[in-house]
Amino acid sequence: MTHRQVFSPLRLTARALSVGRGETVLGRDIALGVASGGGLLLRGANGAGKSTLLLTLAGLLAPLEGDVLIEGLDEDFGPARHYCGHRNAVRPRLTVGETLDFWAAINGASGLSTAEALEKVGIARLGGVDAGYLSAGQQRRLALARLLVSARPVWLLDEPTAALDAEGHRLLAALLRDHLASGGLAVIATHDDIVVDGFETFTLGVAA
Amino acid sequence: MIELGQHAQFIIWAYVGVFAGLLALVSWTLLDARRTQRRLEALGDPRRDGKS
Amino acid sequence: MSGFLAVLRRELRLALRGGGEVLTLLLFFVIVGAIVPFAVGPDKALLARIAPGIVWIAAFLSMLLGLDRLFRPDGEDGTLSLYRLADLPLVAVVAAKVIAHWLTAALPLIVASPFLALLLAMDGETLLRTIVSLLLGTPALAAFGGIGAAVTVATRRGGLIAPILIAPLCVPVLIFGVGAISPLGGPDQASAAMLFLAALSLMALALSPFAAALAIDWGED
Amino acid sequence: MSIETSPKQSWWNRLAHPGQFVIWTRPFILPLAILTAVLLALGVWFAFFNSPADYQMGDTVRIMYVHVPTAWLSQFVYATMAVSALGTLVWRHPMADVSMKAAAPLGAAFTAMALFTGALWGRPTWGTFWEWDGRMTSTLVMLFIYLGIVALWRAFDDQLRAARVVAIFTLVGAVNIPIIKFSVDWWSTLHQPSSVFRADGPTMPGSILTPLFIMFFAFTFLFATLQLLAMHTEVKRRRVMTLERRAARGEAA
Repeated sequence: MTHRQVFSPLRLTARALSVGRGETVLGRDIALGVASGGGLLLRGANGAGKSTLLLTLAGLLAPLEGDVLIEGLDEDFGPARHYCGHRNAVRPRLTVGETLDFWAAINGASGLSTAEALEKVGIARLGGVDAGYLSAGQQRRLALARLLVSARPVWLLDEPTAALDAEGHRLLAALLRDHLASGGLAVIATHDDIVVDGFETFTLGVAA
Repeated sequence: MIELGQHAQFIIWAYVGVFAGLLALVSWTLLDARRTQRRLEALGDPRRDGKS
Repeated sequence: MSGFLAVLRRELRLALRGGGEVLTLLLFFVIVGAIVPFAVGPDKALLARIAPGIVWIAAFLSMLLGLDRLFRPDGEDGTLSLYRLADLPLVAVVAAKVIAHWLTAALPLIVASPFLALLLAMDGETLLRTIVSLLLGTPALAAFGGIGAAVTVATRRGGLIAPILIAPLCVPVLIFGVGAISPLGGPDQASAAMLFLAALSLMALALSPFAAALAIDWGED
Repeated sequence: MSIETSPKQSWWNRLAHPGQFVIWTRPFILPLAILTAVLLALGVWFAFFNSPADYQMGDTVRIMYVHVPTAWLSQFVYATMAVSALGTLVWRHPMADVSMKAAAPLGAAFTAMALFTGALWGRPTWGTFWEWDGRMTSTLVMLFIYLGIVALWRAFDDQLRAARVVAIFTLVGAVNIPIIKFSVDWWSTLHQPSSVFRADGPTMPGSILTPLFIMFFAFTFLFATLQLLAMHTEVKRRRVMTLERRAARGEAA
């Protein structure tokens, strides 16, 4: 097993959180908490605000009311959250290896090396290929590999299994087990069922 | 009208232009206000005239 | 620092690789300069007098043209959100992008300006002054361009608005840029203009990354 | 948005709430409008019937009575926008966004009028409608900045997000305006050494100052009235947008 950096125990909590974009409130008085080693599956119909809640938890969207806290994080750890949205943030003209090296340089190369990360997501042989030639599933794996090159405890994934094949699902489950085992936590908005123990479910109704 | 000298036309045009502009500005502001107010009433604003 | 260089390398790689527009911007610069004689006639004396102005207008327009690729592609494929979560502060990312924009949009123009000077019957001494004034002035255009691109990245059709937004802000750069070249006001005026130009570029480069980073943060929020 | 009925709502945050702002400031509109109308009428009467021709400019000084107020307003409106921009960025004051958005078109209109009257004043004085004189040119650049800001407002769908981004650009503009003025003045003295006749010097005799002051206050009050009206409309427009979006999502308001 490659050496994994173990994160200090921490907890992601949201208190009396209401999320939304501009004037429209999508979710009201949301309270949730995820501890180290745990995970949360966000369920809800389309438009129920899953993605907006995830963006708010990631700090990319300001909460309308209430707040999002990460307790137990030592200050000099730097940004602790990884966000992986619908868009893969992959530029066709850059090769797979260059993309991962870039993210390692930007987010700190505190995780696996590029080669190891590509190995983990099963696209090791595509290192030198331009990302434009990758299929949607392979680009999704590249986006997941980005989470591995810099180790951060909190993963916030929006439909990670989109475009992934059966093999991809197994790989993702393995990644999540690894991540939770090393003390990380994850919040995933998805319709598929992620067969990883330690995951609770949180259903988002239409704005209560 | 008093004698405006040989440049009378420019003085007149200046005032006509400015007051036409002001008129347009005022009427546009009033029109916009009334139009928005009517749309607000059409939507059945639950909070009477903007007081929440 | 390594993150800063990584963004710089990535931007340069993207600009120089196949789809990059370094060549198209360069062509646009030369074409704008070359079509002026068709419009105002081939009279060399006239051309020589207005040559510095033409070179600056061509540089100004082609840098405006290259603005849209500064933040919009990152905004569309989600990279911009990830920059906001990166270890590297957004201000550093924006600064690296502005410098990369200058390297890929302004430097090639300066290298190509002798060719344009030839077309516009510009004598050697003026050409030298033009190159120096372009070197001093284009960083300010890149910096203001950064603000224009950042402010319009969150809009749907921002691409058209950025140039008209920052054109008024670039008026001083144009004035001092051309003022530094043509000896209209005599040598001391020209050197004063050169100093103003340098001051303007320094101020713009220092301030614009902060304003642009704020605009991106709150535009995406 | 329910009001938190805290016992003591200080004057400042009571004004902060859009609905409250509309109620508080509505009684001011009518008196302001009447005052403006009176001042305008008085100003025009003074301008035409009760002031002598200037010994140098002759009768064209009467154009000054409209040119100076509009030119002053083009600066003053931008100052209000810059202060509102600070209000938006620093204190997140919701009414600051509204006042910034309401002021932009007004500023553009007054700047256009300043250019129009300046051109008409220039024709008898300089012989041409447009002269690349320092002040006129910087007013022209101001007009482009205003129009750019109006275009930027319209480019955004979500007006709340737009407010802070436009606020940043307004402040960047505010920082650059003195630089633009300086460079344009430097440029105009470079190309035309003859200094232009400075009309609004302090040496104006009393009889010319009175219409100028009256018109000055008339135009400033006019801007205040239109600004208040436009802010009320903007508050209502945001209400309409929220209701329409909520109706579109098929929810009870």
